[in-house]
Order: sequence, then C-alpha cells, then structure tokens
Amino acid sequence: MPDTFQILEEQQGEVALLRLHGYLDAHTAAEFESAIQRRVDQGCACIVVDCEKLSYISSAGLGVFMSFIEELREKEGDIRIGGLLPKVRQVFDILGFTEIFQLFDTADAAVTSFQLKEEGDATNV
Amino acid sequence: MPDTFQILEEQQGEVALLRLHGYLDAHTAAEFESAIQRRVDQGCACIVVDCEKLSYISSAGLGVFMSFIEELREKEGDIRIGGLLPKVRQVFDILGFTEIFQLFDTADAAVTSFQLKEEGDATNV
Amino acid sequence: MRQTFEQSFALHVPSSSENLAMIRAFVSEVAFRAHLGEDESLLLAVAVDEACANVIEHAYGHDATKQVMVRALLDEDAIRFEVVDQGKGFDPSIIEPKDPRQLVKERASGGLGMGLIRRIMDEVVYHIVPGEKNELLMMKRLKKQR
Amino acid sequence: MRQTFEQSFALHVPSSSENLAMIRAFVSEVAFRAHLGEDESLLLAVAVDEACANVIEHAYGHDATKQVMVRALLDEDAIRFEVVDQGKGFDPSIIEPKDPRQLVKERASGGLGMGLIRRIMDEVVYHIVPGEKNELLMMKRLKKQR
Ligand SMILES: Nc1ncnc2c1ncn2[C@@H]1O[C@H](COP(=O)(O)OP(=O)(O)O)[C@@H](O)[C@H]1O
Ligand SMILES: Nc1ncnc2c1ncn2[C@@H]1O[C@H](COP(=O)(O)OP(=O)(O)O)[C@@H](O)[C@H]1O
Repeated sequence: MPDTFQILEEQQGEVALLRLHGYLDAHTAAEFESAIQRRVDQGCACIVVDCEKLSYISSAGLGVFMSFIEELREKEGDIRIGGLLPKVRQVFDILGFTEIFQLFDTADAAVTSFQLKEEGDATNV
Repeated sequence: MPDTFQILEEQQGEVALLRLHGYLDAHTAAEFESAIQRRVDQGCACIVVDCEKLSYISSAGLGVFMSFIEELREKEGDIRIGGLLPKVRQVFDILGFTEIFQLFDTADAAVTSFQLKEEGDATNV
Repeated sequence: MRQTFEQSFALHVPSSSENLAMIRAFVSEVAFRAHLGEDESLLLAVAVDEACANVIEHAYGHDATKQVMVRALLDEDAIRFEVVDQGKGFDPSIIEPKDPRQLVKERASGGLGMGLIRRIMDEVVYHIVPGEKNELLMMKRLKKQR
Repeated sequence: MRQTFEQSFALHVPSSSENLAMIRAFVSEVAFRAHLGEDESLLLAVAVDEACANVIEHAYGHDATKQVMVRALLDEDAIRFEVVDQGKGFDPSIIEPKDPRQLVKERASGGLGMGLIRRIMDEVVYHIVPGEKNELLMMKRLKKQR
C-alpha cells in the first residue's frame, strides 16, 4: 500500500510535540507548515518534531524546519528533532542540517531537553 | 523495499511442505515448478503449499498448481493449500480453483489432513 | 482533490519478466489514486500483469531489448489500461476461452491468462493493426460511492 | 541475470505534486534492479523528486494537464535519470548555489533543491533547448563490488 502523510499533535507542558508519519515532500510540506504556524500563532516557541515514523523527506520538508528555526530561537524557543531514521537523517546530513538543528535519539529526549532548560531558568531566578 | 520470491522447504513425515514467500508470477513460477518437480521425482505425492506469506499470484503461478494436481491425485496424493490470504484467494476464486483445490486455513491443517488419511488407511489394513 | 479531467500515466520497461513486479507496483499506485482498496487493486495488477506477461513471452519472445508499454487512464467513472506491443501479433478471436477444469485434466500449465483478464475487467478490447501494433484495452468501472 | 546492455525505464505522470510519491516508487524499483540498498535508493529518490518537483512548480506552475517525464537508464557502471519538461525554461548558470546556513538566516523555505541534487549525484547536466525542452541529466556511478 502506498505511504501517505499524517501529523499527530500533543502538548507536553510548554512543549508542542508533532509526530510525523509517512512522507514529507512538496505535496505534504504545506500541511506540516500550517501545523507549526498554528503553534507559533498560539505563542508556543518550543517545538519537538518526532520523526520516528517519518519515512522520507525532500527539500520542501527541510524548508519548513529551515524557515521557522530563527524565529523560534529569537523567542528563546527552538525546533528540536527526535528519532530520525538513518535513511532520512542522510538528507539532513548532506545539507549540514545535522549541525544547525538539535537532534535527539527519541522525541522524549527532545521534550526533556526543553524541560531541563526551563528548570534551569527557574533555578536561576 | 520491493518484494521478492522465496521457497522454504520442510519434510513432515510423508508430506512435503513448501512455504512460499513473496510473489508468484511469470518470473518466479519456474522456481516453484522445479521445487515441486524435485519432490515428485523423489516419489513424494503429498504436497502442502503454505501460502500465508504469498503476497501475489498470477496465472503463471496458478499454472504450476494446475499442471501437477492430476498426476499427484492419480498417485493417491494431492497438492493442498494452506493459509491463503483473502486478496490472493480472490484470484483462485475467479477461476473456480477454490473448488478444484483443497484449501485449508493453515498449512498445519493441510498437513494434518494427509496424516489423518494415512492413519485411516493403516486402520483399514 | 477531485480531478475532473482524465489523468494519464505511462510506464515503459524492458521486456523481461523480472519487470512484471515493477508494472504491478505502477498499477497499485494508479489504483491508489483511484481510491481503490487492496483487493481491487490486486485484481487490476493481475489483469495488467497477464497482458504484459503475454507481450514479454508471445510478442517479443523474451527479447529484453524490446520495451513493454503500459498506459493508465483515470477519470471519475473508470480506470483504463492499455498495453501496446509491436510484436508479431495474433488473432485473439481464434483463441477460444478454456475452462480451467478442462485445463487441469490436460495437465496444462498455461492458457489461463486471457480468461483471467476477461473475468477481472468490465471491458476488454483487442485492437490489432497488423505489422504496426497490437493493443489490448482494458476498462474497469469505478463505483460511484467514493 | 547480469544484463550487459543498457536497460531503459520511463514513467510519465500528470504534473501534480501528489504524483511525486509515485515517481519515488519508480526510482526505488530501478534502484532495486541496480542492487542498491535502502539508503542509496532513498537518496536517488530525493534527487529525482527534487528535479520533478521543480518541473511541477516552476516549469508547469502546477498545471496537472501537463506531464512530468522521467527516464532511467541502467547499465553495469551507472544509473542515469533524465527529467524533461517543455515549460518556460530557465538559465541554470545564473542560479547560484546557496549555503544552507545563509538560507536559515534568511528564513527561506526553498532554494535547497538543486544543491541537494548536486550533492547526491556524481554528474548533473542541464540541457536547455529554448522553446523546445529543458532536460536535467543526473548520473550516479555504481560501485563495482556487486
Ligand atoms: N500480445 C500477444 N502477442 C502475441 N500472442 C499473444 C499475445 N497475447 C496473447 N497471445 C496468444 O494468446 C494465447 C493465450 O494467452 P493466455 O490466455 O494468456 O495463455 P498463455 O499465455 O498461458 O498461453 C497465447 O498462448 C498466445 O498464443
Ligand atoms: N525545470 C525548471 N523550470 C524552470 N525553472 C526551474 C526549473 N528547475 C529549477 N528552476 C529554477 O531554479 C530555482 C532553484 O531551484 P531549487 O534549488 O530546486 O529551489 P526551489 O525550487 O526551492 O526554489 C527555482 O526557484 C527556479 O527558479
């Protein structure tokens, strides 16, 4: 059966967790972009994208990550990636995106990385 | 990943059990035919084909079943089919093959059907 | 997105039976575009596979330098497949449909292909232009309740 | 079966981004014929996807009555893909390769495609015949130890 694309969304404290299923290409990137835009409009700056079930990405998908990261980092947030499969990670690697984005083995680890930072900030008050 | 074709063979008493994996079409039918021919040449008349992992069949595959059944039935044997997936069973149905061949839910049931017959024969001695 | 015009897809592969799997993958993708389920999709793959296997074997005698050409046409009402060859051709009207039971008795290993195509598709037309091309046109109506 | 001649495969689909998945499935099948593994196969799919996504967007402006045409040529040494369009064309030499870091700073969402193709393939040639056709030829060498 051909693969398709789906996003499952969750809120974990301050962190918006988007779980991607299937392929992210020029056909499905717009859906991913609106999902992130919606979160940003709601004032959310900490976004985790779970890529464990992401089977494919092309430049249109990478472009969505690329267009939001500066804005979120300016707002003291970030867009962090968890669970990237090796075959998909190659595409990030080739463009040097593995150095621009923070990658975690799992989406949970990515969510936790934000929470540690918040706790850190809280202790600093 | 594209699918391929593989046969795993086992002997269970008098019964030769052939487990098919992948697709049976004009490209792979010859391999299936030689596997059955080899068993027939060894004097084996009771053959069970496990189709639980068979994802596809075309007329070339059906032709292998068709060409052996009379010869085996003449020898008091048979070629029996276990575990056919519904999508593959359709192809047997369309040609009326579900009435010509004995189909079983599982390969185990097909193997047992031969053993019951043998025990029956033994008691009749 | 509902398309109102006819969509056309085509696949050309070398005339070798190892490429039948690729042809079936193509048919499945088109069936997916037509919102067909797995069972219907598999039957269309069988019909096109049989047509192409005949081209590979009978029209081109396993000469893999030749090309098998499949076209798929999709609109709201039907899915159509066209398989064209430039092989020696044949007269489909003299090939009598055989009863599978009779073939079993004869211990035949072939002769089922064209019967399968006719049972699966709603319309089957051969269009033979001697010395030029042999076309097999197959049509399956799509159910309206999509 | 080792083929000594060049094998040619072609796929034509309506120019709509929903058909990119079908184009990638085609590339995977050809990569499978070339005995490539899953990782290499995915990268070839990316390169051809990028080329076709550009045709769909830039050459044909999402006009799905147009056709995207992909050809694959396979021999012992290399796998080649050709993507041809009859769209308005462009001058590839003036499209400067952009650094992904720079694009991130500009908050760009595009501009990565041609760079990806160049990084994945061993040879990339544009062949633009103004008013007639725009061809993108991509070649990947196959490792010998097959
Ligand atoms: N494209 C074709 N070119 C030439 N002959 C064909 C073609 N398609 C079918 N035939 C003829 O029709 C016959 C019946 O085909 P089919 O029912 O598929 O059975 P099989 O291929 O197993 O013989 C073939 O044996 C062949 O003689
Ligand atoms: N087939 C084509 N027809 C017309 N213009 C093209 C074609 N391919 C690429 N281009 C031009 O090259 C530019 C760069 O392409 P690319 O690197 O893939 O980035 P993007 O498509 O995201 O803009 C495109 O913006 C477009 O102007």
